[in-house]
Amino acid sequence: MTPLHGYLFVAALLFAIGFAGAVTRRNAIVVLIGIELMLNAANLNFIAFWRFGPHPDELTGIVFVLFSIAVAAAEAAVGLALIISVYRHYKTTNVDRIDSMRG
Amino acid sequence: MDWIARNLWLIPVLPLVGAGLSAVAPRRQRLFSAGLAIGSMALALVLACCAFGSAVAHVGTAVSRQVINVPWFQLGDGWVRVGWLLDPLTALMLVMVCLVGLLIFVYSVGYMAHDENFTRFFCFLSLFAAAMLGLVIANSLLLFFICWEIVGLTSYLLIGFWYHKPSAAAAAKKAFITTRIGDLAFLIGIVWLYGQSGTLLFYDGGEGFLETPALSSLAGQVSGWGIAVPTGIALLIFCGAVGKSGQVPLHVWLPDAMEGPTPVSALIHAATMVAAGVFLVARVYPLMALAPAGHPGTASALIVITWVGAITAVFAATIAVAQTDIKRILAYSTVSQLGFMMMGLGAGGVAVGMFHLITHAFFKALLFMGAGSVIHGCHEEQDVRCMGGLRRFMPITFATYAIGMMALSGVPLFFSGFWSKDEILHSAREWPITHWPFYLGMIGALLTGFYMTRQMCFVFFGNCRLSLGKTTSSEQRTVAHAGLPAREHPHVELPAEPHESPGTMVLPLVALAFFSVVLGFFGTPAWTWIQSFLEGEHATFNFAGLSKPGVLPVMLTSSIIALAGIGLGYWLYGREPLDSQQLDVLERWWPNLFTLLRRKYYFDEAYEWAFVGLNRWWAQACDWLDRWVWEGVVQLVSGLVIGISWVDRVLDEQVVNRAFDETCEGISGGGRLLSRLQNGRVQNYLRALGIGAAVLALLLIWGCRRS
Amino acid sequence: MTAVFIILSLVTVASAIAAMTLRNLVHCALSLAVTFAGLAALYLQLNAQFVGFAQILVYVGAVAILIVFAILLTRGSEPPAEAIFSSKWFVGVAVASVVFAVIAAAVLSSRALPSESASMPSASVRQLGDELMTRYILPLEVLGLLLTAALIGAVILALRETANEQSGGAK
Amino acid sequence: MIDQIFVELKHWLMGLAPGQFEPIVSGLLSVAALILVFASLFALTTVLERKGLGRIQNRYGPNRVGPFGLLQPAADGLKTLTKEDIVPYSADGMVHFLAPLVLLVPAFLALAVLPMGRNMTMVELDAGVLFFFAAGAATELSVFMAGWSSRNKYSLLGAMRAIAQMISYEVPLILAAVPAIMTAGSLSTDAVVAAQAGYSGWLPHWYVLTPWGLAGFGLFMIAGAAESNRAPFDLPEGESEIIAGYYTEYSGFKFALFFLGEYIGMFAVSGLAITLFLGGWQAPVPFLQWIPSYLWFFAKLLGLILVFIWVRGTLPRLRMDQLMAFAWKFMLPMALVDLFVAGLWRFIPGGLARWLICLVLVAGSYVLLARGLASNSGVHKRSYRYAE
Repeated sequence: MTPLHGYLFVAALLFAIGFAGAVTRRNAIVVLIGIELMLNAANLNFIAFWRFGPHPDELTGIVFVLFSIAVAAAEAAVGLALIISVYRHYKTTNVDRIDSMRG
Repeated sequence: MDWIARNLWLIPVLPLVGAGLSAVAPRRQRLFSAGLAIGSMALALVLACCAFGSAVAHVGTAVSRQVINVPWFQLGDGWVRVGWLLDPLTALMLVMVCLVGLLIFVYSVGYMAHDENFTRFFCFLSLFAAAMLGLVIANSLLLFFICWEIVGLTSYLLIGFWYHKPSAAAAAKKAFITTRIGDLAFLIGIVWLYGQSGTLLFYDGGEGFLETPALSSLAGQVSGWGIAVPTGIALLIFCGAVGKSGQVPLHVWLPDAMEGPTPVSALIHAATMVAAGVFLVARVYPLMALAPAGHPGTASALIVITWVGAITAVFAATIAVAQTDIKRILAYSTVSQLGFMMMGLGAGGVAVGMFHLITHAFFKALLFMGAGSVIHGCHEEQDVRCMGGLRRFMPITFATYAIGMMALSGVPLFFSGFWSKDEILHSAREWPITHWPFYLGMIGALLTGFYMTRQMCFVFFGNCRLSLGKTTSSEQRTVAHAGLPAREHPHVELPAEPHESPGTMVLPLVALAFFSVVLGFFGTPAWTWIQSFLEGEHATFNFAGLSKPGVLPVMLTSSIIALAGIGLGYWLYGREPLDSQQLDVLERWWPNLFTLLRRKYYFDEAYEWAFVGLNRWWAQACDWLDRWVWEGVVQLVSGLVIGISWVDRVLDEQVVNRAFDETCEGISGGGRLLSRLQNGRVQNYLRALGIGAAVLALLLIWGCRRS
Repeated sequence: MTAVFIILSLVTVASAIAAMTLRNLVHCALSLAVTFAGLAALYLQLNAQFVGFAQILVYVGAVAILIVFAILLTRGSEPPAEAIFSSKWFVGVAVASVVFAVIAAAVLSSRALPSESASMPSASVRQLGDELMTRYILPLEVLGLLLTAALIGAVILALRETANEQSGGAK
Repeated sequence: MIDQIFVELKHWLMGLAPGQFEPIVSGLLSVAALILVFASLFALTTVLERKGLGRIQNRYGPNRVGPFGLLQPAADGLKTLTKEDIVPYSADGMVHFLAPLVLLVPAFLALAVLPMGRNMTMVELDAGVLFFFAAGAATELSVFMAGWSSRNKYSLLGAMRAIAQMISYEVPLILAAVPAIMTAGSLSTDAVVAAQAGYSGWLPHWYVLTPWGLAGFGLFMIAGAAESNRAPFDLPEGESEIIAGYYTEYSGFKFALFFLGEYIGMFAVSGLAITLFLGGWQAPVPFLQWIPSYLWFFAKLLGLILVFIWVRGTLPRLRMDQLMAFAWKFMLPMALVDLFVAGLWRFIPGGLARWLICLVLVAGSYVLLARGLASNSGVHKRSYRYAE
């Protein structure tokens, strides 16, 4: 098992944890936290591949992660604003109860 | 080519920038707005003087006409090009427009001082000046037309400046629509011209349509209706001039346009915009004067122009005799003088008409501004019957007004109007076709002297009838404007005495009076400087010009006629003090004729009867047709449709609907089944997403293994 | 596979698990901050200095604070009385496990992965700046636009209902 | 020789250790020195501040313990160590315990990248300035932890105020640093100091001596004061309103740690300001270069600390809305203008014209922004609305 495998393994673990949390937790904020974790796991993959990949002089991995961090920040801001406005409307952040879009 | 010719576009752009800036200025920035307008106009005047100097310097040389054209946009295969040109005609008009405009701007500062929409006023004025200057320098009929329309728009905006007055709003609409009739013909003319010659540039190094090759090719063409093409185009373009310059029969809007503020009347409806029609004819004069091939002699377009001008000159003068509104008298006088100009253009050529245009611009602006000063001093009184004796209260206004009046009436030797009108009469006398325009012009000149004297007597002489008139008029005003916001000047108290106007209003008057006198000496038969300048020759000082055949007799006759008109007017109105209650002298003598004149030959009523009546008749005819013919057809069709639809319904309900219902129920049942999946819980979706991703990844891995 | 890596990844994964399972939301957020910090340390381990510091600056300094604010604004700082996991939590966990298993299998079984690279690549800030300003200039600008849009969007989202409530309250 | 005495000492000590432990020994030595120096500087500053404030307020300040009261910090330290550590009953124990640590550790970490003398940068990082700001970002979290875990309304309010203030002022802080970084062309603190080396006549090439540098320095110091919750930006701990803000519920040694953390934060910000704008450890005039570089650094640091104390003793505390308006309506646009001017400076050829243009731009925008701020939040009569 090379270091790259280790990093990929950790990333997969983080991704799975984030996914499990996003799928099982009731609170919308924790769901968002889970999604952030998944994003970060992907970022870790990018960095790891950049570091151990065949073309480390190309900074694609790093630049991608930088952009991803910025996009994630925007996503977090908008997501949390959404949660707050949903909370104002429904007086709850429980995603099980916010289901007025059901068919 | 001089730098000024290359940068001639700056002249209209300066006021345009001023207009744009004051459009965004807040309402309270009065000083900024006025300063901007006057400053930009002054700069434009400086540039115009440079242009004038350049034009003077080039007189008689090969490059007397400096043209710059730039491509504007692509149309079909070619480029539509626009541009500007600098020739004596342009230079003269530029200086005139800038100078008069600047003086009127200064005058407006005083006149509009109390108006709350001061900045808007100056914005419109600047825009007008920009469009007018653009029109003057335009070297393309298209650009000319664009500026022409902007000028019309600003005229509309400024006539309706006090739009809360219903009469002003109506006058603005009337002006706009009436001139549009002429402009439509103008536009058709432009399109026809473009179709025939393929260019709208005036001069383009031999390619423009006013230059010999294009003209000679135009001259040979005859349209389908037997009219020579150049004549047709010229007449259509002339229609535009008729509308803009208030010639019969489209003159009705100009007197009504006096609803606008007086500076507007002076600038737009006396000095510049209405002269644009005359300028248009002067500009395309080679086209107007183009005789169809095979028929040498005077072009038929010019004959029409001369006749229209002559008729307008007399016609408007007769109406002016019977008017009582100080500005309306001047408005009809303007129409009459424009007729003179047209007559001069038709009979004598560019120089004759333009000379009168320039002199008229100065003294008519002077008269209007004097009238504005009178109105201002008399606290918004406009009825001449209610004025009187103002000579004592407003000495400067009186003096300058008298100069303007004498210039307009053609008092001999020392006033510019005499020389320019004399020139026109002389050329009418020389006209080979007929002498009728000359006689009409003589009558017009007589009437001019008469009605101006009448107005002077009413306004400045006699005893002051203002107090009497004021009570009635202020009562009328309170009735008429009850509930409306304060209009021109929010004067609450009415000072007892008329007063002289402030310096910003008096100074332009003096300046204009000066020009009204001096300009005449540039165009005497002895020293035909302006005429020579326009024709691109050097003028020489030569007293022999006076003794040319026909010059002195005409001068003598016109002097006698003018003095006779003035004398007649004084004899009728000036001998004894007038009373605002008593009937007009003429009315006592010929009541019917006087009423006819006072009602402007019932022109408005005739239009009302003719066009509105026609419209009504047409509407009634349509209504009858609709009621009795189409109604039956419609009934028949609808019965048929009802029958068919009954059959259809039976078919529909029994056959189609049942099948459709079955299908729908099936579909909606399926949908209901599927919507169970859509239970609104985001985590379910996420779960499904996860399963899907996992399955896809598995498939991928499996696929990789196999390959 | 150094000791540092093992420690860091253990801390990261443990705090991630804590962030997903703790009852008190503020504790979740704080654990998340630890996870972010651990990830930043992993980036530093991978020689990606700039990204590591940016990760701390953005995630620990901004996103974590943002989440904390959201928790306080939605009254989430008190642990809820009801269950924190949804009723079908086992399904979720099962799906997550399947996902993890698939990814792990893919990682472990892949032969295409390069082994330890001999060179120690480094991304100096200057290199990174050059890349961002030349090759990636367009994405950078687009990102600026996106951030502006997100800023405005977030403000509007959070504002709108308040205005309504206030107007409702005034009646 | 005397300039490098500490560097050589460290190398000598490292040489004593076995080869494979060298990095660890080096780190330990540096950390020990850092903690020692800055902790004693903290002690010195407390007594300086108390005496200085005393002088400003026309009283003596500490003067009982030791000569001139110089041993006062030692007495205070003893007192805090021996005091009972009180944790509120309903507090979140773990978070309550961790908060001061989370505050202190990043504050010390931030000091690591400051060049305190020639060759005396503890950690030479390619992205040193970024590291500094990243470390500073962690303080906000610790403030929240302290405020939230105390289960006290005053603490929570203080924490929220502090976080809002820190987030608001972090933006101008970083933006004010960017011009210097941009001009030096590097995020490394050493490179920034090196870029300010050299003299024109007697004038050093410090960034503070350019129009944009002066403005940037001012902005940076103001934002730094707000970042470290110093007066006049000490709303989060305004005693008259919310007792002691987020550390109301701390006592004893934890309280001392908070205190220490705040001061270390102040030293760190001042140190970065020195590095970015005041030429780091460089001497201000060429003929004083014989004085060791670290002495220059600490002299400048002491000078800035005195400025902080002076400002604290002089200016009244801001209101919350004034604080926010100042950050967003003045600091941020001013920092952006400064950034622009620095870019302009780079592209205009040198000379008096460049100076004048940049000065006019900076001063003009300063005047305009200040007037806008003054017209918006002018001091006027306030009408109080009572509960309806």
